[in-house]
Amino acid sequence: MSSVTVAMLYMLFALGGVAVYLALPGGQRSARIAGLIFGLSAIAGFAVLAAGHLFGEDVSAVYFCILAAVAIFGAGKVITHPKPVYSALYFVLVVLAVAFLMVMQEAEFLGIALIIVYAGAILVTYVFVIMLAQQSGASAVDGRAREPLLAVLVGFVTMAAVVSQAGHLPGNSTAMVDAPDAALARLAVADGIPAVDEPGEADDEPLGGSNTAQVGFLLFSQYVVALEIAGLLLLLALIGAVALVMKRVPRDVPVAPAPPLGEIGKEVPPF
Amino acid sequence: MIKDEDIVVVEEPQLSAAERWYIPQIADGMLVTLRHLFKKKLTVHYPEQKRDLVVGNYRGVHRLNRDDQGRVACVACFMCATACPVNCIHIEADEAPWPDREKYPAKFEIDELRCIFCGMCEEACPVDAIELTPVHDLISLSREQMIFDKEKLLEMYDQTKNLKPRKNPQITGYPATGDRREGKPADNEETAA
Amino acid sequence: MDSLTPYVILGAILFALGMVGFLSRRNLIVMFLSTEVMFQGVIVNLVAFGRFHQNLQGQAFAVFLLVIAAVEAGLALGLVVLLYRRRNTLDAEAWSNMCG
Amino acid sequence: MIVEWVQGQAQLVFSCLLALVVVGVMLLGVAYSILAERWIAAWVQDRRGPNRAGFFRLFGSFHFWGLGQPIADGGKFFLKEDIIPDNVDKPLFILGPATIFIVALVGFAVIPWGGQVQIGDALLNVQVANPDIGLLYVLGVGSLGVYGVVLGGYASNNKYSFFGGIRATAQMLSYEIPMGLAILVVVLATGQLRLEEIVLSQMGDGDVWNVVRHPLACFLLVVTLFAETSRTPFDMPEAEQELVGGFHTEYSSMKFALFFLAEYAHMITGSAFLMVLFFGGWHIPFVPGLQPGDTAWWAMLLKMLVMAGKIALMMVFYIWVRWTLPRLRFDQLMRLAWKGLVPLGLGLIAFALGMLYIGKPQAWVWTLVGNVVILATMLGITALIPSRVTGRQYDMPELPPRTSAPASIGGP
Repeated sequence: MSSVTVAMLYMLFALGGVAVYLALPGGQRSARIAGLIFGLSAIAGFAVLAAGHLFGEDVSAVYFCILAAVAIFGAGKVITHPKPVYSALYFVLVVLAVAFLMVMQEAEFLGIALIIVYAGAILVTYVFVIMLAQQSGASAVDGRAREPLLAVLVGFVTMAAVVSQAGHLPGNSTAMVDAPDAALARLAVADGIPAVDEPGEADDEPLGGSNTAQVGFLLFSQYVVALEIAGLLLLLALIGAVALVMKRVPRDVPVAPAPPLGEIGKEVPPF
Repeated sequence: MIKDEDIVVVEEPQLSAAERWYIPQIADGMLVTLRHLFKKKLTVHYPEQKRDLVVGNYRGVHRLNRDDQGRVACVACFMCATACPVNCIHIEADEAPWPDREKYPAKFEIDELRCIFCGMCEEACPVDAIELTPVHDLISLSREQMIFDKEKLLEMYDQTKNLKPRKNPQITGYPATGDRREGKPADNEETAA
Repeated sequence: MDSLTPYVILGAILFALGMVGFLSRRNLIVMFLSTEVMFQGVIVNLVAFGRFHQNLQGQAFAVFLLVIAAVEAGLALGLVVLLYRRRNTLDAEAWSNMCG
Repeated sequence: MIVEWVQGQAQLVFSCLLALVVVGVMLLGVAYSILAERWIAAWVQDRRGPNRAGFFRLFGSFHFWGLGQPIADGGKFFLKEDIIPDNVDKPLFILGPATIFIVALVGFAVIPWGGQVQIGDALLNVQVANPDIGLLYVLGVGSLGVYGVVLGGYASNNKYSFFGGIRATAQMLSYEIPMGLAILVVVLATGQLRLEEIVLSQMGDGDVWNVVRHPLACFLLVVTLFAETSRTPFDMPEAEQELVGGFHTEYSSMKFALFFLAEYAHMITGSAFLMVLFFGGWHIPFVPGLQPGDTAWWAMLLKMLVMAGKIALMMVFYIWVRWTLPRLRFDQLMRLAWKGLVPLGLGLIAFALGMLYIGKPQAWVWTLVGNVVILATMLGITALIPSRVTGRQYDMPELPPRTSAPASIGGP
């Protein structure tokens, strides 16, 4: 990356930071609208930069720009929307965008797994809990952010710090630019894993050479212990979740008594 | 006070393993519905195909009977309008053009939407001129069409006289009593109201 | 598309946005949602690295990440339900008091 | 130049055409399955059902047995007033029906309709898309289906709708697990994720349909499909007697129609999926024209017809079950899923893995024997556990000990 690009990226981050700060719940309506506009322009700037960087490679660059923009927009909405249900739904948007990015990178299995696990199970559970715990739309909890300025500072400085190192990635070293294929082949051999283009020994692969088969082969050959541990972890989490929630917990705070008949429909204080 | 020995402890039936998977019940139910799927249907294709009316004295749409000379049998006595609990009968009487009775209905209207088909008019009629027919498909496109006038009621008689013959055909006229000239229209209206 | 940089930047942005959300929101559920956004950033990076190296280890790691995310969601939501039952609120600041 | 490009992209063009045809036919199929539902409902109840609506008066008083009914219904739905209540969450209220309908439609992209067809020199797949992950795609799309119901229920700002949404979430999450297990059994047996390959694996020499190999898995999939489409006996989310209409209580006009049509679209997708996995898709044994080698255009049409016929049969089964079985209570529903179907699915998976380990995943005689053994084991285990059918025992106080034989049932 040229230094100009990096500088522009930092400027976009600053703009994005201001946007998130303005859009976090608690501010005026006008501030939130300004935050939305700033955020959209920052995303557009990022998309344009990425498009410029990737220009001429192939058509998937366009998809990348669109999907990345959607993912970032969704993530911004997740953290700034005052209603938790909308947060969860925007997160579904993020998951879908990321899943399509996976499919674009020939990781079809992971893309679909993301959709099934995240969008199909985890997020539904989130929505379920939100609906259980918070039936009446936005509450006072979501109306105000906690230390928004510091949070935004920390977050975006982290982002900038990570990105400042992106310039040193091997993908941008001259060796890679000069002979990408050779370098990639060297890396692949060093990893000791059959590359995507050359599937391993045919007799070991009952499922053919699809991405799913290869990931499965890798998981069940090299990472089989880790996989078992992951399964055990899931089981433990299942038991733990059941054990946590099954207990009858005494309430610290008494539930608000039912209002007298005349006051039904008026606002009831939380406790 | 319920005594202990009166308490009947009903044990819940223990289900077998198959029954707890709902399998025999489901199979039974599916067979029942399958049998009904091919059974003869109880309903009929209604407007083309009509069921015989089981109830002979069904109280449907009204009709105004004709006497043996084809005249309207009503003598405009207002008994039916008086008896009507919902005031759906509107009669305007006039001097009868025929010698055997004093009055006849110049106008005879029944609001069939208002009518509750109680049959009181039929009970009240001294000459059995108004009767309820077994006709039950009372339909129209507007409220106005549901106000049956004399012609329509007579037409109902023509349509249904074979279905349900007139109860007492021998009563055809109303015996003239006293001075035929004394009845004033104002009185009639009062009675009708 | 072999260039890694855009993916790394996208991952960083998602991660940082999730972090901002985790730090600044007060609703427990939204805080956990923010951690899931951070997971997304990491997954994007892992898959991009794997693709860059022409192997599948990135994807295998991402599968494990999915497992962790599922575990986290299950336990975290269980905890949220528990905490909500106790205090009748989802506010994280209701628990900032350490007196027990 | 365009012509050459089109020739180069024959599969793409064919897929687009097929997608158009399939979506059109499916929308028509949805409309007519509603008519079929009403007919069968009527016949089961000894009535005649809708038999009036014909096509204008072109043919005198001939009624076409009521075949014009769906068109009339559709017109009615379009013309009704579309009410959005004041207190609803408006964006989500609109998003709900849109989501559920889109999800129901896109699942169709990977269903194989008729093997391959020879057009010119090109050998084309009669399938809109044939990705590596066809099966996973169907699962993924299916798992998104719950959002429509949940959003509709949440956005309506109505207690009953809300309960419907909550129930739908719990139900669909629970039944996705046995569904995944049942599908996994097929994947283990055939070693394929491409739906077309799964169909082909059921028709070689000595091969049989998967339903013969794995009848229990088929049963599991059928049951879970009923639950996923929330059809009776699993129509908890919309239970009329308890929840008015559940998640669609507040909906009217086209939005309600979308919910209504999406239910049938889901059913059609699910039926197609079941047919592909367990009933050989477009294949019927020993019938010429329906074998994988037949690639003439008429064979394609015949295969599509067979597939449609199988789907129609499954739809009739759906409807037949609906008008037979009463609704389960919610705790029974959950218990059936977690204590009945999930262990059954796990047993089937273990068995299929064992068959894979000894290298005979396709030996249908042995899989059949194994299925019988598993069924017997499940029934045996069930028989050992004391029956708690009604759930009433949980909160009952101790009954007084019976002192003497009851005098009479009626009492004084």
